[in-house]
Amino acid sequence: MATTSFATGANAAQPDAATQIEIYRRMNLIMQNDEASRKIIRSGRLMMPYYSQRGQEVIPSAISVNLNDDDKICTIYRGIHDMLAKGVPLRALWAEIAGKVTGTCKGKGGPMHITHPASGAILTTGIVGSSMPIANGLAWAAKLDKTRQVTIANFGDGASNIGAFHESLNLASLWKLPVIFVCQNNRFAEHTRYENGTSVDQISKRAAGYGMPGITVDGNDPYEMYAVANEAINRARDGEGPTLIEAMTFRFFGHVFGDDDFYMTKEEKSAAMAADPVPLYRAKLIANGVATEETLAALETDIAAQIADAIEFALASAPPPLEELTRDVYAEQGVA
Amino acid sequence: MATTSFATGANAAQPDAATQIEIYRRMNLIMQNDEASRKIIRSGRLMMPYYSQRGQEVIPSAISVNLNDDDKICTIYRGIHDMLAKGVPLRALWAEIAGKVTGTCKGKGGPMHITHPASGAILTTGIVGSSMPIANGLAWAAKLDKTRQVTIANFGDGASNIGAFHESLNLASLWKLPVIFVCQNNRFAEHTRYENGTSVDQISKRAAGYGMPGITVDGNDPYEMYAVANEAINRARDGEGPTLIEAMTFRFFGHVFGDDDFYMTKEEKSAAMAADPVPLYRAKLIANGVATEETLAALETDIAAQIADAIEFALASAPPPLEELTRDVYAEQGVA
Amino acid sequence: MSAIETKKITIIQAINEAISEAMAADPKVIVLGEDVADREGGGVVGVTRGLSTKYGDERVRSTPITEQAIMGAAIGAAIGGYKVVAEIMLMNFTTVAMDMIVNHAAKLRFMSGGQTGVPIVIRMMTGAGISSGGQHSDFLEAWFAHTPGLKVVLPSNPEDAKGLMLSAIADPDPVIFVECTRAYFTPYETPVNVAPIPLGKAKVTQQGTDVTIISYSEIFLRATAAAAELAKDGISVELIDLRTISPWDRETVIASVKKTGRAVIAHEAVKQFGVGAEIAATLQDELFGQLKAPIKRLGAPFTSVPFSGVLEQAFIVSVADIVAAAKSTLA
Amino acid sequence: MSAIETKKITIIQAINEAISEAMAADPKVIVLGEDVADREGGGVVGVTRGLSTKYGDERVRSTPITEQAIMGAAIGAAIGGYKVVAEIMLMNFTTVAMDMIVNHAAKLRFMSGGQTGVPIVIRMMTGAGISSGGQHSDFLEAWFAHTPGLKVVLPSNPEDAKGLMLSAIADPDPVIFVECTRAYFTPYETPVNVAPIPLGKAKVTQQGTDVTIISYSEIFLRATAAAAELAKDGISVELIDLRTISPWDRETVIASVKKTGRAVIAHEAVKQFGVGAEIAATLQDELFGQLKAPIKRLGAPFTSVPFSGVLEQAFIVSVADIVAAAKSTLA
Ligand SMILES: Cc1ncc(C[n+]2csc(CCOP(=O)(O)OP(=O)(O)O)c2C)c(N)n1
Ligand SMILES: Cc1ncc(C[n+]2csc(CCOP(=O)(O)OP(=O)(O)O)c2C)c(N)n1
Ligand SMILES: [Mg+2]
Ligand SMILES: [Mg+2]
Repeated sequence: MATTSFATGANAAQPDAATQIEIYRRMNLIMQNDEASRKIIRSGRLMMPYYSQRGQEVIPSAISVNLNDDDKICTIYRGIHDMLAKGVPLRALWAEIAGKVTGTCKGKGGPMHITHPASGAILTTGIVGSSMPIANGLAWAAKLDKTRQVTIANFGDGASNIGAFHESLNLASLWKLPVIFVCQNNRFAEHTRYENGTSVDQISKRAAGYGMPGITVDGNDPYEMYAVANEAINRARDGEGPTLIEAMTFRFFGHVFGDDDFYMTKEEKSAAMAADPVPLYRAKLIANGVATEETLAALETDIAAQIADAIEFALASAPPPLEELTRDVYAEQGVA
Repeated sequence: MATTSFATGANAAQPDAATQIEIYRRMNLIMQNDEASRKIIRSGRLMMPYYSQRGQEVIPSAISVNLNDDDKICTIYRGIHDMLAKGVPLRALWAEIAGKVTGTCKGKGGPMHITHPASGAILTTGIVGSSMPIANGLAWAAKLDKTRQVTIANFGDGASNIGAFHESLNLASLWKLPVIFVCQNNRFAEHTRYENGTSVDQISKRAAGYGMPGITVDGNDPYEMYAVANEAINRARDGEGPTLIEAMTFRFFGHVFGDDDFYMTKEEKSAAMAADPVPLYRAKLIANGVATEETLAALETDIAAQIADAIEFALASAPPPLEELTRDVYAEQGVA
Repeated sequence: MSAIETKKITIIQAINEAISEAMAADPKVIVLGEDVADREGGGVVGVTRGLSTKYGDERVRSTPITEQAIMGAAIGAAIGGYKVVAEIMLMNFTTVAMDMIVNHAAKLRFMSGGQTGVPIVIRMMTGAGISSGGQHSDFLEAWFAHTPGLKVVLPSNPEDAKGLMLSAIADPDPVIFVECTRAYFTPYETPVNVAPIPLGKAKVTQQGTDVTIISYSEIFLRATAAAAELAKDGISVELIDLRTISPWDRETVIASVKKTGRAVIAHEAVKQFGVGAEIAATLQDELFGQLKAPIKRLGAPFTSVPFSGVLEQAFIVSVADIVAAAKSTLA
Repeated sequence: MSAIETKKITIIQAINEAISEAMAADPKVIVLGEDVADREGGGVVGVTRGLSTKYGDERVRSTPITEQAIMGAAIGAAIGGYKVVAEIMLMNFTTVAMDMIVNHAAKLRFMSGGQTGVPIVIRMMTGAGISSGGQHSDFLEAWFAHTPGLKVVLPSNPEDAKGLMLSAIADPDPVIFVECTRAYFTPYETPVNVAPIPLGKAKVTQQGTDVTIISYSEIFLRATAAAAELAKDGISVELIDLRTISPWDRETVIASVKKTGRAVIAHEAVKQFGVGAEIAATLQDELFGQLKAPIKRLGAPFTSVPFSGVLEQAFIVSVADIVAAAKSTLA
């Protein structure tokens, strides 16, 4: 099996103006939502383990504009950006995070286990590596159904060292499943630096071991990310099988809320934050004449209002009633 | 991490005459032992699941002449050839296979679970893939102890698709463990052809995904096999880390005794058997003047006698007493 | 009433028929596992033989040796609208797929607030007595019964195997379906048409008054033999085949032991922390003061499955063990 | 008798001290796991903090996210002569390493006829109540207790944690060592010098005559609070902290319940097929006719651990639950 190489330069797919703005909208939504999340935890009004996605906004935003509602995603505890980009509604999302009955999962899943099938957000897992085997299954179903749906399997750089990664890529390649493996490489797994956990300098190099195309891309560049995702998604839709995309990025606020980042240097953190992809992309859109300051500001204000509304909705909602404790264990009620 | 390339041609290590004969002795021992095993099962005198190694004699024979007694091996259900080449004594081996108290494991392990620490044969596992993580641990201990011991992890082509393979190679490479991963690629996993289970045309290509040297070698050619093993073992002894060796071979008698080989063509089976490495190597040794017909015949007769003696010993031995059923569950007796 | 048409089939054939009937009735039923397609022989003992030929290679897929990926593919396809019969060849191999089974298949319905159900059947065989040694013979059903979200089924005969498999495939939740190798090959007279047998319902195969013997899987056949032995001594046994361990049929078991006042529970798994413990603990609570003797549990000794034949036979609960335990409750 | 010198430490510090003392005494004691070395912070909650600095990076190694490889490395190094303390961060993550734990660590001594022992300690934390949701909170000790070859330890306080960890490290066999997150952070007055506490020995922390309450891990603290409540109503409780689940201290438990005639068993794991079942099943057998009430079991309802706070609190056995159960035995 030959490894396909990716289109580059003028041959690479380019998002049109509307799509460029839509990518920004999603990035900004993720950024503002993350800020609101950290703020509310700091304020003590909500208690939860929170895995900030700040710094990783580009990846799901540039991928998801290539997806339809019935395409699927599987993601991880650090996955609220993926959920938002895919269209999970803010009110239900915030209510879930707040543990309320109006949440996507009636408050029973929580921030690590968001599921919202209507927007294709099927799985959020807390077990490293486990998004991939299940993504294969969703892709298998789509293939059997002869739809042109694709599934995105999101995971981190650290997850590329666990067995499930290997088994999933091998099976997906063998069965030519319409799945795209998106490794969001933020260079750390909890407190472990990339090179102390991973024996190869680029995770994308592992694709060759599965006869699968693999590519490392600047995951903070919306144009590159869009082009690579577009190509991989089209290939999957056309029945040509899976792709491994390693999207390079950085997480600004450590592994989990409260993390003091002792395991990284001040310099690398401030360098990464200085290259914050959200304002950079915003400036570029304006400089390139794709959008005006006013358009973007209006869009941002609108997002802020939506988030504020969602938080209010979530806080005002009721917690799940006690009978929810033993409901949904099985399809029928009252078993055991 | 750069992938080391292997010495070839005149630069490759060559076994001296005595070693060439010793490799043959081990090959012949494995072959005769396998024939005796299949014969005794057919006769109904012993009942056991038996995974013939006939056809794979070269691999452990050419590897093990590079090993010392205190080097370790981990192998699998199809591993009696590995055990014999490493020096597990015939009487204890046969007694174990026969479920007798005089066996390597007092008859409690059986043919799938031979252990004989005195000859460095530490583990035989029945769980596909599981020889590798444990081999890493033995290698880690040797590294901590600053001995120059190495550990060989044997496994099949099918096992290269399970998670434990991936996790083990990554860790071994990161920690530069003195372990050699030997994939005995006999082109089938139970009834599944290589290409229906494995997404890459050569398993050795997966080594690059771990920054580890990987090489595919003719596992039926004692000279090639010796040279590659020698180099990988020396590298491991010198603290330069692990190697993945894919040794191409074929199993003549199917997955398990009783297998009717419906899943392979008659042609590929007869072609493989026509290229039987044992008589081919024998002829070469004589043609090259390394050994005479008489020497080899004498050696073969001696082996036959040893095997006959071992079988007799095994059959005459007593089964383990009933109290062995709950002994060795814990170090101290009588727990729970 | 017309006579029921029967034929002699084994558990292997019975499960094969059940899967085949389910596949014929519903195109959404699919099968995967190592060597399950006919190109690879239709399963190592032939349980899925003929299915890929009948229903196509897309619906019956052999996989690499990759249990996590097998379970993941099953879970994902189930969420995607399929009813998946996944084979994990031997029960001990569930140990490389426990995350998928326990953290995902079992929990996804609950964690999603009821949105993503996982209608899969996880088939596996196991059992001592065929010289497979320590890593191929364990009965681990207690693990799965302790896991909310899973159902656990262990048939003892072809008719039950077929009827329970039909229900397991139709079930909206994940079902662990355990097949005992020792019971695979014996043909039994079995109705040609078997209706789905509800999960969670035990079968009282023999009414009795002195002692209730509760068992499942192949050990239930030994319990039946023990009941025959005991009858010779004039002991009247009520015999219960649990069939489903989770949820288990509390009503039937409690009613029976309430009547007899005595009970023996026998299974192949090691006794400590085994299924028998849950049943005994429940009975002593529900029937406090009404029991004529302590509930007796039988299971394997607390040890790994040994290879050597003499030890292996001693490992498995025997007819004599069951007879002795029943008699001890009457002493 | 001179006063015992004490200081206030948490379970985290206690375990840290135990490992440190073992490492100081024996150069063959080594540690591995995700983020366990100081470069990575000495463990996610700091249990191994300072150890790599004190004993070197070779003896305390952070690993990739690779639980099978962690357990394999531990098993192999143990066979190679080391005493290995391996961390599997959270109990639910054992599900990706069950093959190594169950088919290998637990069985290798037996299957090798006693030649290859596996002296390892497998540390892990778990527990509901900190909003971690369905995949990070399970108590799965019953699985391991059902596995011959393993020992299973669950301390409830710093002194026991230290003494049991010292024994676990010294033990020649694999020990599952479960730490409850809720109990981690509370400091207790603890002797400066703690001797190894033998595995398999329960601790009777309070003598009583009316009812025995048996528990372990953080739920034992709730049992203690319940006993205080019950005392107010004049009910005299005998309190047993099991500390080790496998092997569990049958003698101590049976003797106590023989005396009181009543027993409540409480744990965090779901009740069905949990540890309480084994204890209740044993007691009804050993003390048949001597019990004044049925043995009562308390555990979580048969469901996954929910996220939402109200549900999560309802999930965990409460002091009130224990009080009510104890009273029910006296009704
Ligand atoms: C099987 C398993 N092992 C360990 C953990 C604990 N854990 C949670 S997140 C994490 C780091 C993951 O790093 P990476 O894959 O790079 O994703 P990131 O958090 O950087 O997005 C670890 C070790 C887990 N959740 N699952
Ligand atoms: C985890 C696991 N899954 C499945 C099996 C059943 N099984 C035993 S051998 C085998 C085939 C292994 O093939 P390969 O690795 O190529 O080794 P070979 O038998 O050809 O030497 C399978 C699937 C097993 N033992 N362990
Ligand atoms: Mg990361
Ligand atoms: Mg093979």
